[in-house]
Amino acid sequence: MARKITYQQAINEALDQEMTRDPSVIVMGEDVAGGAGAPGEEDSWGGVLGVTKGLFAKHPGRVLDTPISESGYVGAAVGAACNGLRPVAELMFIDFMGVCFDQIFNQAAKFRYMFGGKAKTPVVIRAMYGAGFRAAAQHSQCLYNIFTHIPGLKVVIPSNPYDAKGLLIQSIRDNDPVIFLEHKALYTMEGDVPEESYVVPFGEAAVVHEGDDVTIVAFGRMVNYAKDVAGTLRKKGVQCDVIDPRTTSPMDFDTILESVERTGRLVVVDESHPRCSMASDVSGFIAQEAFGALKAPIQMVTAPHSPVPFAAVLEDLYIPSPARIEEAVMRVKEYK
Amino acid sequence: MARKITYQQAINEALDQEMTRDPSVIVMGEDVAGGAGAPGEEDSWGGVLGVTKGLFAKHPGRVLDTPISESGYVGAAVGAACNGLRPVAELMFIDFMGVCFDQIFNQAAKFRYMFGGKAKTPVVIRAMYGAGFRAAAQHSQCLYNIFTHIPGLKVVIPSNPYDAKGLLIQSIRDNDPVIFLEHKALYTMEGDVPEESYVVPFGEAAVVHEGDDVTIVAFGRMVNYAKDVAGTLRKKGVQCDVIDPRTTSPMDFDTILESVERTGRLVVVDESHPRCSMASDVSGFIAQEAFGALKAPIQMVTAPHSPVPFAAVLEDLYIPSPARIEEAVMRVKEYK
Amino acid sequence: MSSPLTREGLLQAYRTMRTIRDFEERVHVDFATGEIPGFVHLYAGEEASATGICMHLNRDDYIASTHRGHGHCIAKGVDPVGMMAEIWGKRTGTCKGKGGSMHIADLEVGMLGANGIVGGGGPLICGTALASKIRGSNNVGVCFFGDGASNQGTIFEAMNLAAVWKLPVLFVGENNGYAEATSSNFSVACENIADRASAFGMPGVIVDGFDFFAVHEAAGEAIKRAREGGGPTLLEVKLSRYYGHFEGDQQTYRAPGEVQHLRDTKDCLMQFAKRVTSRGELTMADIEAIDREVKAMIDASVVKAKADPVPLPEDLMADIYVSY
Amino acid sequence: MSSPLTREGLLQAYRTMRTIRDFEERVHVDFATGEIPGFVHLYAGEEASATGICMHLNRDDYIASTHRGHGHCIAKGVDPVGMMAEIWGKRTGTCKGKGGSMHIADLEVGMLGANGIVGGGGPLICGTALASKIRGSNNVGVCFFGDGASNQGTIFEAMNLAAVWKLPVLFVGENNGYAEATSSNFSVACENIADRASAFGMPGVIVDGFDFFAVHEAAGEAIKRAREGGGPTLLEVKLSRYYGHFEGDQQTYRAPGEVQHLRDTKDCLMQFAKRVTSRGELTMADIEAIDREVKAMIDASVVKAKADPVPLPEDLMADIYVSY
Ligand SMILES: Cc1ncc(C[n+]2csc(CCOP(=O)(O)OP(=O)(O)O)c2C)c(N)n1
Ligand SMILES: Cc1ncc(C[n+]2csc(CCOP(=O)(O)OP(=O)(O)O)c2C)c(N)n1
Ligand SMILES: [Mg+2]
Ligand SMILES: [Mg+2]
Repeated sequence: MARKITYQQAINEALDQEMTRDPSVIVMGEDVAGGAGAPGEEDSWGGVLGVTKGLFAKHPGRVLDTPISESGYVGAAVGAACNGLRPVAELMFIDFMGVCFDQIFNQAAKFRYMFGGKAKTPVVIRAMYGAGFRAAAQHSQCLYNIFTHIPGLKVVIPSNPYDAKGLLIQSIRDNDPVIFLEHKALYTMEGDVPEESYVVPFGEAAVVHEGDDVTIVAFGRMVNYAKDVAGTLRKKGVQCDVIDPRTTSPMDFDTILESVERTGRLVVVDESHPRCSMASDVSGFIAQEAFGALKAPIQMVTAPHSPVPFAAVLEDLYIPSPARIEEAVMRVKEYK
Repeated sequence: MARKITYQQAINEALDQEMTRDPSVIVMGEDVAGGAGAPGEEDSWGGVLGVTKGLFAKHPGRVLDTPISESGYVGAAVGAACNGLRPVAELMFIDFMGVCFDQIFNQAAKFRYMFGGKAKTPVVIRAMYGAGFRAAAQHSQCLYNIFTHIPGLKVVIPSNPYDAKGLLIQSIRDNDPVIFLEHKALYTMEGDVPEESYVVPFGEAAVVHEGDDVTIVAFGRMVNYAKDVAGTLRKKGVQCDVIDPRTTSPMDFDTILESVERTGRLVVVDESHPRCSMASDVSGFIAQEAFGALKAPIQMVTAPHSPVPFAAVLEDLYIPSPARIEEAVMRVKEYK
Repeated sequence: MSSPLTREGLLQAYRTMRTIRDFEERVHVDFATGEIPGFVHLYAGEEASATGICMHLNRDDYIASTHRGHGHCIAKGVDPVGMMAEIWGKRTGTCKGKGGSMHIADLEVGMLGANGIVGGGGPLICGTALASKIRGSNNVGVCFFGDGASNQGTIFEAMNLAAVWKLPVLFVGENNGYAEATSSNFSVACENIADRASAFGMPGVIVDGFDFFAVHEAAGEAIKRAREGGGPTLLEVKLSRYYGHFEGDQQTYRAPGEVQHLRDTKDCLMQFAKRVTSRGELTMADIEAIDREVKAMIDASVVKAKADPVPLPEDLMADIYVSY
Repeated sequence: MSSPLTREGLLQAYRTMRTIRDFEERVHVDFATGEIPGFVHLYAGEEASATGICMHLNRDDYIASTHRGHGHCIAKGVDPVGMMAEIWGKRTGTCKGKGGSMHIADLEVGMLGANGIVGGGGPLICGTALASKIRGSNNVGVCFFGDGASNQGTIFEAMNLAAVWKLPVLFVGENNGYAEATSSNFSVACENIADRASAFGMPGVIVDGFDFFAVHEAAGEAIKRAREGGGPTLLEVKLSRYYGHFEGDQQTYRAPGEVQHLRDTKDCLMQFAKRVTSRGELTMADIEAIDREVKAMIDASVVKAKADPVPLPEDLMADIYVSY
């Protein structure tokens, strides 16, 4: 367990190991095979940020470049899943869901139900999400709340390399459609990742920091911010549980409930816009299910109700900061 | 004010009056002009349920049939709005947003911000939503929470004919992109509607029933259910505020806050699936902003986390019922 | 033109077309009484298309269908008795009453679903065909879509993708002249849907959809080519629907007498019967036997559907996920 | 072939192409130092396309652009000084620093935006053209898109819609051979993008994108036809980008020497200068004067962009809505 690799390498390794283990796993997307038909080097790109690099040569015929036709190839992945494959389709940036959402939410997500339980649609849709790259309004969104809303989908948001590998392997083996979201700012994050194959089960939150004063629930990249804040606050005498749900659908509400029943204080940290977000989802749930335990108002720390701005100074204001998380924790801690 | 017309007629009248008043208003969508190129009667259809019927003859050249290309014509409406028109595009069923969402959430919604305040995009996208027609999983969804999440969009959900007319006129005159959602089960609802033109402003909730015991916030068709329940409960000695936000973006949180501060008890009724819904949005907000006033757990009454089933017996179970609303109100009322 | 069909094949073709016709006529009648819920789009008049094409398919070949899917289902081998129960919203239905007319699917016989989303099937069928190709089988996929759907981005993308990946797919543009009330003369910017094939480097073929034999032959060639690795084809079938867009449609957008004229002069069942009897390939007795048999089966399916149980409350939350 | 351009026109054409080139070369240099944030896609090499086309447009004509939008912006009249500030993320930028390279827009000069979504501009331009048509003006809309984008459903739908509505639109498929690392030989299932025109009942024209005069002439005809009510045209411009897909791209997918060869033999600025000087239409002195002038302007734009203020905190929540 001593080997350190990056989040990006962990994802590549998960794909590689599953493709090796199971010939029904295929990978498709724009440039994931490195750029089909081009005259230069083979496997030149490996997806836009190189995440799939090397798979093309190792798994001939099973890593497929596509035209820029997201409805076409995401839908093809869904259809292939109905016919015995386990496709992993890469939708580069989750922001592009708007050109192919139908194939995800009306087709893949609903087949099993509409067809009376007779369909099985084991498709994984991988995409980057999140702000911090100065990539502006159309390449920086979270949008996981939208997928979480849709019955029939599962939604996975790993916050570190270990989870990225284990959750991706689980996603591929899972028999339901999975939206697998990778925070672009985490690709270079290093962490301990076993070389062998393993799964992280869905619907099991990780408690990444423990304490009895305040519960912090955070998602994706925000888990790391929350953990840092909890570390700082520990020194100041404030003890936080930091819960990383890891999957938002299914969602491990039990772990959150158990923690809030102990702490009575909740902060939810979500990089999304605030309205109908995961922040409101968790807050609403707790306000219904753990009201008796609550000793302070729930605090939601989110991005604002604005598109993601381009300029660095604005984007840095946009993203929930450790300072804002700390402030929210102190606010609920000190509430009488 | 004595004239009674239906919700459907109110919408038609709003379109007609605005088209008469302002030549820059146009209407486009599938069959909204009655079926272009067909050999039979002109203006045969007026949209799939006849809502736009009659506009074609009254406003020559400004009611346009389209091919089945939702990205194409919804995007065209957005582009036309940037070039001086006020288009009203009909997206038949909101369930079809999956084939054209990009033009709505990445284009229309973000232009003004991305372009540094230099764009104005006065486009209205009308669509039917909601369950109850035995129309099954792909023609019965709500999805308004998805649009509410997106900064740059406004979202309107009229619950009665009066609001339908006034809110649609406001939507057309509004200078931002508006998603205008019509519950298909309300089209035949009758109500008092003034003949003259008027607007219902955005971001102003209507309190449709008053009482100091419990606050009920409901959306769209559910407002009518909640009002009925409040009427029944009044006779049983339980007094409810019933709040119809009318627009979910902007959202009149102040009226809800004021009410909950008085009642201390909140039920939110939302026909959507539960996760990241309007129900959780309102609940989360109140758990943050009115914690001190709350005397009971918030109760969310929603549809389940399942696609909309076809069979009548299942669909009737799926839709939040007056009985479930009443039960929730009694639960928070009796909470000690 | 000589028919490559055996007597068995001819009987099967007629039986399938007759089953579709009677199924649809019966749904039409029962819908009018208010007993059938939801949106129902009938395939009557278009039987030769689904039948002529699906006769070339095996169980492991897939089709993707449309909102007007009953005919495709029956031609691909979905049990009409289960379909009738589904349309009536019964627990014994093909989809346990949870899908309804617009979502009948039976993956066991390679029927990937009617579809409530116009154009939804194009991408999906590329996927089943891709799976067949990767597995090295010679199975094919057939995507049915309408003239209206031919303007949907998903259909264009699917045609390009199928060509780029050289997938064994047959795209079948069923041009019945209307998308709801809108004419295909208006909505399709080129003369024929088949003209679009060249935009995707594939053959485009036009065929008379009232003529079973013409459809059967053209589809046979294209499907053979697909099975042999020759890639996709776009087949435009010109035909007509006999009923409204959906049940309840008054059809005032159509020319007076338009449908009656087609029924009288071009009906696919009539033409088929005339041809096979005049050539002595089948007898009137053969035809009438099938007519009787099918009628009895459809009648029985309705009796059963009416009597069948509705779904149970626990079905509401069943089969959303394989596991959750 | 005689040029219909006046001396003023030729000077303007060269100045525009030179401005685009220098702008892009300078962004390339400054990006490498790490000072420019975000994703930047350069148009260098493709200048003749934007320039030859936009010279036919007025302020009230619209263009819709792509992620590779700087050239289209400059050719349509967006101020390069504001653009440079935008790319540097400054408050003085065309979009107040909130859009960046992928979202530069200036509706006042008919520039409807670069676009971070491939194919996003197709539907939009149908809308501006529809508005022009409904108002009874003779303004047109031009949609630029790449070979990769030509496979996107939105572009197909837009072409059909423009044809069905007979809109004054020019679709410009800038085929530079690659979509990111993927070759257009792979992704476009037919031979040429222009071959797709017939699927939408419109003329399709192919033109050499290194030759300003060829582009100018072909675009002129199509735009004239559009203004006169003749409907849309699809113009394919064959060209090449000199830099990577975005800045940072190592371009190992390209053939060695591919770009250098094009720069040496086909460069649009070089060809233009050679032609106009050899014909005596302009002198080398004219050319050099423009080169100096443009260089000074671009240098100054960078000096200014560096010195300009960044956005203020209150800008974060400004201009989301007109009113809320
Ligand atoms: C994406 C989408 N847009 C619109 C509709 C509504 N709709 C259902 S069927 C139909 C017409 C389809 O016409 P066509 O493709 O010609 O098939 P036909 O009904 O003639 O068989 C329309 C517009 C839909 N279901 N899905
Ligand atoms: C909908 C969508 N899909 C994918 C991308 C990622 N992407 C950005 S540019 C590009 C390639 C575009 O190629 P082409 O249209 O040929 O334009 P070029 O870059 O060659 O100018 C891709 C795939 C995107 N921005 N939007
Ligand atoms: Mg049709
Ligand atoms: Mg290109």
